[in-house]
Amino acid sequence: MLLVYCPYCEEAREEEEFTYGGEAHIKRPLSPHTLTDEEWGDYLYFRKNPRGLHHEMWFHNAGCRRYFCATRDTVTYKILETYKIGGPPKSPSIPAGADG
Amino acid sequence: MMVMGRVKMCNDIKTESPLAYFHDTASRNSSVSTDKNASLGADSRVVAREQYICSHLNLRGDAQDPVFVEGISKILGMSLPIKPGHYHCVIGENSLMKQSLYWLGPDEWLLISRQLAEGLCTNLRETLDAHISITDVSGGQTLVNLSGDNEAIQIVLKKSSVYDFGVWESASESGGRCAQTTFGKTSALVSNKSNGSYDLLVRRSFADYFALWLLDAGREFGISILGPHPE
Amino acid sequence: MIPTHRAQINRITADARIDTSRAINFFFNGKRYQGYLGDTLASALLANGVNVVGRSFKYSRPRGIVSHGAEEPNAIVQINTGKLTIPNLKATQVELYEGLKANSVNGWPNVEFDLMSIFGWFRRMMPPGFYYKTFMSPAKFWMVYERFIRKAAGLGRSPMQFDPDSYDKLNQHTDILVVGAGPSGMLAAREAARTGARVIIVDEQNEFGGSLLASTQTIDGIKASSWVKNLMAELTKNKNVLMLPRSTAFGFYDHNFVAVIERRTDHLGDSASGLCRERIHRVRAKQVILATGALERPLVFAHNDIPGVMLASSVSNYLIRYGVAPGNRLLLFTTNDNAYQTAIDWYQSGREVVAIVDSRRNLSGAMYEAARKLGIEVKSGHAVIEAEGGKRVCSARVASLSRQGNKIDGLVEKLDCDLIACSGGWSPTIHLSSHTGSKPVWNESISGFVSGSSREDLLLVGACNGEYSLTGCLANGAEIGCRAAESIGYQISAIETPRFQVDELEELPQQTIFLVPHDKGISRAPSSFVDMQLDVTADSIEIAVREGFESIEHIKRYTALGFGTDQGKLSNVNGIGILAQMLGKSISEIGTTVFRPAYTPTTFGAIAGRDVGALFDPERLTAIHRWHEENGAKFEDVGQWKRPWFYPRASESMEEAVHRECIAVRNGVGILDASTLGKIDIKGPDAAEFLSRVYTNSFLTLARGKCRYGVMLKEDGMIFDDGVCACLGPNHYLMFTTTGGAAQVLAWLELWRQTEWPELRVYCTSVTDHWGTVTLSGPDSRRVLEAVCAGIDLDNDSFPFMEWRDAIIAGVDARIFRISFTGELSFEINMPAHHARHIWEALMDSGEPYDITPYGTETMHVLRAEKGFMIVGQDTDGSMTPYDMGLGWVVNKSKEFSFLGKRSLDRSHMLRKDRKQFIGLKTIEGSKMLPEGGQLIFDPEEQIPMSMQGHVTSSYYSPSFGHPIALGVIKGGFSRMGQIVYCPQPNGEIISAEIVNSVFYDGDGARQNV
Amino acid sequence: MNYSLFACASLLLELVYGCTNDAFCALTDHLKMKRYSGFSLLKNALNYNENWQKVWRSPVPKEHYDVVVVGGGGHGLATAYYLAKEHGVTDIAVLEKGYLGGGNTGRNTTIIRSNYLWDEAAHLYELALKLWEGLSQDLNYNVMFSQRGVLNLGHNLQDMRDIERRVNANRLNGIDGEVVTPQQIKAIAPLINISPNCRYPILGASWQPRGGVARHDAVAWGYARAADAMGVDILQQTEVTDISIKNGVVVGVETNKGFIRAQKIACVPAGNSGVVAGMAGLRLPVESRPLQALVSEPLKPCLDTVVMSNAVHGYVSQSDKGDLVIGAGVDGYNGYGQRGSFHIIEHTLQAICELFPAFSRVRMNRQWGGIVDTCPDACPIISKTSVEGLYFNCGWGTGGFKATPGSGYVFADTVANDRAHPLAQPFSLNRFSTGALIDEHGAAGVAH
Repeated sequence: MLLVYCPYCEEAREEEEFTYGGEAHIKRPLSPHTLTDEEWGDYLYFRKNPRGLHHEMWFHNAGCRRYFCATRDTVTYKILETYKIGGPPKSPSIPAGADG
Repeated sequence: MMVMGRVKMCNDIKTESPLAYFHDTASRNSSVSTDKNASLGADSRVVAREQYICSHLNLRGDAQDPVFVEGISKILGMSLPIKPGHYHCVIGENSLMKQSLYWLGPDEWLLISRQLAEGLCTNLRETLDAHISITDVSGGQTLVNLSGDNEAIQIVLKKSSVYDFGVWESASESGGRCAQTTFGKTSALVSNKSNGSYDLLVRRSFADYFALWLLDAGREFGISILGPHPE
Repeated sequence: MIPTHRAQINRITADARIDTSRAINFFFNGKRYQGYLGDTLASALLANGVNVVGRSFKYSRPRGIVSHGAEEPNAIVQINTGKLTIPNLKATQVELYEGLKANSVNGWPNVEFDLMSIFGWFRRMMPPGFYYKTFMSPAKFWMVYERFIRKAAGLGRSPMQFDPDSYDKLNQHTDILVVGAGPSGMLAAREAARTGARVIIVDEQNEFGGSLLASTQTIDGIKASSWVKNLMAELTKNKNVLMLPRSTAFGFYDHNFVAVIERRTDHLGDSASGLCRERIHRVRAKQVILATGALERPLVFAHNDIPGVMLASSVSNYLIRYGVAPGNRLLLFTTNDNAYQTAIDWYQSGREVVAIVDSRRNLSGAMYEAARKLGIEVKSGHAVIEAEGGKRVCSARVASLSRQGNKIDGLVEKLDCDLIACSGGWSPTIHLSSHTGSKPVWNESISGFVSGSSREDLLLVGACNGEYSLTGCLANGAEIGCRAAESIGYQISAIETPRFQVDELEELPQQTIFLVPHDKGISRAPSSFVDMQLDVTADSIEIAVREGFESIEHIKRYTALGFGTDQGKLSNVNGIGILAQMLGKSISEIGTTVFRPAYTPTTFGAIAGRDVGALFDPERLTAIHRWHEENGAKFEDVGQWKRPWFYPRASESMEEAVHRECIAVRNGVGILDASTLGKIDIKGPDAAEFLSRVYTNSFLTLARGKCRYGVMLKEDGMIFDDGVCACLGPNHYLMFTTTGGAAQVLAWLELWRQTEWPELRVYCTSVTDHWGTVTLSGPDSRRVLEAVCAGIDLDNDSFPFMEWRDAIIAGVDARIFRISFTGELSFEINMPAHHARHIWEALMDSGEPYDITPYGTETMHVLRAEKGFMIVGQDTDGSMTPYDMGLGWVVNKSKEFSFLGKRSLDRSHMLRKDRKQFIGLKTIEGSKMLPEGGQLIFDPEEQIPMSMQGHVTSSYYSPSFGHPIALGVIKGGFSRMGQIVYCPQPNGEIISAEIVNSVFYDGDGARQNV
Repeated sequence: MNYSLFACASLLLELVYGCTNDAFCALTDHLKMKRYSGFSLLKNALNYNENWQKVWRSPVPKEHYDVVVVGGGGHGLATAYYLAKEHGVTDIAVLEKGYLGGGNTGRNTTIIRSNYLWDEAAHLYELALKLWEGLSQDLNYNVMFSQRGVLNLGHNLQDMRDIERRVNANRLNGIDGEVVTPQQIKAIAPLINISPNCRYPILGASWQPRGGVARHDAVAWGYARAADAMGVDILQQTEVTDISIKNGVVVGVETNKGFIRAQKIACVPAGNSGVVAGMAGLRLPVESRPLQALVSEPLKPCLDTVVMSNAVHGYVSQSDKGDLVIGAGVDGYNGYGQRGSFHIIEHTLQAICELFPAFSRVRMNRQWGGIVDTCPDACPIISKTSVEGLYFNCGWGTGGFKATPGSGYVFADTVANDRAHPLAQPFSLNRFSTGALIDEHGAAGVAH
């Protein structure tokens, strides 16, 4: 039962107000047609799914209706930080060059 | 003339508030205390009253853009609440001047006003030369004021919403706190008022569910759900 | 009138916490008894000398009350009858009320005389896991065996009727939650609240005080119970404190979320109507203080399950708290000093203490001396190795024990007694901290598991932290209360931490004994019960080990140890200890099983809360709903919406009504409430670019006043939603979505707008609820509209198909779209929803001369099927591309930006010729109707498994044609026009149909274009 | 009533049918273990149960195995068993980081059915169901497969279309099933509420009589015992920490007990598949999610079938012990914590109280969570990989338990022959680039 700090509402809110938005910092390829089927499939379906720190998106569905990012430990479920879209996380293991 | 939330206006144009159907149904079912004349005495520790149909405008714009921020305050005579979870309001000299402006998101606000939506929209659109969006959503939502015994109200809110209203400072004449959060299995914009009551804003299609929920949550306090006050 | 069965023979009128002036009548197994206000069912039964309260699960052995709380394994009862019945309550937790009816859950014909107990003789044929080893032959006979086995299963009976009670929930937010209102919990709460912190303190019992309720001690010179009263008064006065008795914290979830259940009416009996029965407090706390105390550990010896063997602390509890002496001649069997108090309490109540049997040698110390001073015999270095008796203990076999406590090294003597109180030490109640994933750690010095570190913000205090002295608990409670408040930012005053004067004797170290030896060895001795509820014996653990099960999880699962409704509160540690002993390992090496919520069983209805019945899920209603109801509509659930399905007149069947409605639209005029369609207002300089990225077709060229049909794909290329989008003005669009897709589409648009393309200047706002939508459809629709519409010309030249206009309808500002889902001349009218019924009624009035006919979703579906229009989710299933659906014309691949899903359309599987494609189907035998969901094959002679080629997605009787039509998808369908497919039916019949174009009606679209 | 009665009954029946060792040993010839039967119980009872054999050995790991199976859950143990039984490969180690069956095998709601929509999935699950039907005898271990039938309820018109479509497809695939009316549902499960006035009334259901439930732990133990008897080394508390690969070929696995060389490595690590794949430098299209379940206190029999509802999100059966076994939905977020959020449990019990209002006063005894590895199309991956000698069987999501024998069977075949078993072909990894996904969300849904 997570308590999530919404960086837009600037408050910790209950999990029921949010929906999970999947892995963060996945950049949509700029020229999809230059990609092989494998590369495109990788973008579509393959996720890091780490056991540990995970950068992920959350949508404040019942609140400000904003997407934002969280760095969460997938084992302890502790949320180290949440940050606005476009902002880089403070915590480690960000993909190089990712900007949201 | 007001008929249980359904207002007959000039030209015989029927206007129905989102809770009109609920009031209609309830008035046929005497077990539910919703009549506005029902005693608000010992039995009703909480009263929910739907507000008169107002103009509801959804405003979008860039809070960093002075054209937008200053433009809004000039036109509306009140400043844009930039701080998350706050609303501003003006009482005005007459009821037509009464309006409130709620923070909904970092680029989104809700204006509730007694002025006609159309005029307001045009005025805002024409005055603000910026990337903004002003959308009339008056038909899609309704405001319900929850008043009465504070302890009872707090319990009704705790039953209904996961939000912690206990951390709010009291509201003043010029504004207070607001939060969009869950309400039963739907959502609501909840705000506190200077008289200790709370305003709940719900979507039209969920209004009946909302009323049923409220009735159930407030049953132990003998809740009354009333139609709009004729002004 | 049933006579009161027995007097309260075991009631002593000491200074107990019961109200002897208020007698309460109750029934147990059909017999009438009397107890007092303040009694639990268990204390009242003991007062009345009821020995056997149940029969064991596996061997049908008679069982009595062992404990006085949540840990009780034996006294499981069914309360009430009929729709108010509650299965599986523990008698130790049931408060007595007038007229209470309780029954044992096992035993036939009754618990006193259970015929089934003769099968207990065969217990050796039922070692752990015996069912895995048999019932396998003859093959296929398991179902027969199982039928009998199931008959033996279960404890109580499920209610068979609707639950008349209601339940609710409160979302509580607090600074500090204190679980347990014993001495340390109450002090922690007081100290925390003094700092100004918000505090909630909960306790599962009916009154606060915990162990002090059964204590003869004094604190600061006043009686423990008075001390509790004073503290209660102080807490009650503090507005920051919420006190919840009869409230169990049953689960500790992530981020300091604790679920608490408050029992509000059960103790009131029938007089309780009006209140909700139970209430769940969903508590989010910044700090949680666990002051949950400790549970006494029983000793495992032969026939330790005979009624009359009880926990020492429970004997004291019944004596002091309830004024009940559950026997006459007490034998105390202990491994520690603490339990001596029970013998002293018993002695002081004036009953006989046969002896104290203490496993330890060379006794000394204050407790020992105190007992000796009273003249109580203490047999040091001895153990009760076997209890004797049938339905009640009559004697104990006592023998001298080796120093380690694992062997008998002397003669066995027999001591007559009718009550054996035993104590093997204490186990801290760390269940809640364990819920957070914290691994319990074995603490040798207290011989119990304590909580390991937890990722949650929680503090343990008092006995659940291994602090057993009252002085220590009080000091600990006060200190932790302050510390908790300080940790979340409250200032603690400089006042020195309180000190307490307690009359308490020092205790010496205990001995740890998990399994008391017997002169015969485990496998041949009478059974020693570890888990009484599930009849797990010490020898069954030995057998499991012999068979190679060594992990404690395996032992638990193989023997069922700890799987009962008590969750092994009394048995887990002994089981672990016995396993360690058998494997020659340390307790730490064995570890524990994981405790799971619920700490004690929790009512389904309470967890469900208020979201049942009418409130199970919101019913979304349109602004015209009332009219539909008044006019007899039947409704269909579409997502959360209630949509009019059809409007039967008088005695019409559904078929007749739909037929009439269809004909009316085709030949005259019909009216549909389409308000449920999703509507999204899209505005901004980049709105057209944004739309072109999310739709398959381009919107850059759409001029003001015009509408365009669009299809939206997920990134995998599959159809996600469709609808019309209109250009309202410069940089301003209105998007229609399907009824079911509205919320997802908006979230989808926001996802891309906010996360991937923040540079696009565009805003999306839901206006679904703002606009009511009424569709007029049919050749007469223009005439109907004309009568009430002002401001615009409605003729086809001024207002052609796929355009929209502002207009005034019946005096109300509205927007009219010329779009059609029926294929007929149609006007889709949007108006602010508070005027929707006004306009609907105005149109009904102006349509009267044309016999305007309201139609529902069924008719809409028939008419659109005649036109070959797909419905997303019915004709598509998440595996269909726009090409598969014959919508290639909506896909603009030359757009500069690679729209969402475009790349996926080029993957190899998408290019296959044998993809399923959307086609029409016409049955060969004209009147035959294909069933929706029917599978289609090419070769009706084929053996099963058949090669399925596709299936029927939509099928209707078409009133326009006078025969059924169907839509479906079929492999390579576009190139199979005219071919015959077969649809085999469950009854063996095979319906054959011809593959035809999906558009049956008005192929060139002339009728909608007039 | 009481268990002893049935021990005796069993003994009698086995006597009557003459089902002694001789009669059935043909079935278990390949197993060099002492057979279990009513007689064995009697014989051991007379010896105070002092002579029971170990169910499996606790061997010292060898330096090398032909096949190392990573993951000692039901699927991994079944893979080892069928490798030995069907392919004669017995030089196998099954590595389990905790204890056998300690993952999802022991945490699920034990529902077994094969009424999947798409041919590919239906054939695979039907193979599994056929194997279930003879599994107790095959393993000489009673897995208590109880074919009490499975109802999948429909609550709206589209549900019913989907049910018709699925049942028709099942029928033509040779899988039993029919569409039943609310009245028929009521006859099968009398406590169910078929009132048309519910928020989402029950309009009908699919009914698969051959479906049912089994005893989850017994599956792991039965496979382990039988595999062990054929020489498979079962290594518990042995955690794989790395996979060693040289020139694109597997070399072996690093474990907390030392390095173990292997010709082939067959990975069946369920919720941890992403982590194990990472050791081989592979990525998988799986996400690990918490999946929760709960049981009530034991009740006298009141529900003799399995009831599932995707639309109101809940499913329930009653175990032989009397517990109502209830499954919840998958939590919204990724997680390896074997626990989920409370509101999921609340929602599930709302659904159960809607379907069975009488259960409202029944109490939840225990709730827990597992970690399921979910694929985008709710179908598993049974595949060779780009690394020679490395195979993956994962992504079962919520559907793993029921597939156990089938999964082990086709995966063993795939590993033994180094090519996909025909039934495994559609479940290869390359479907995520070709787009040939098998979208079973409808049949898998939240339901298991």
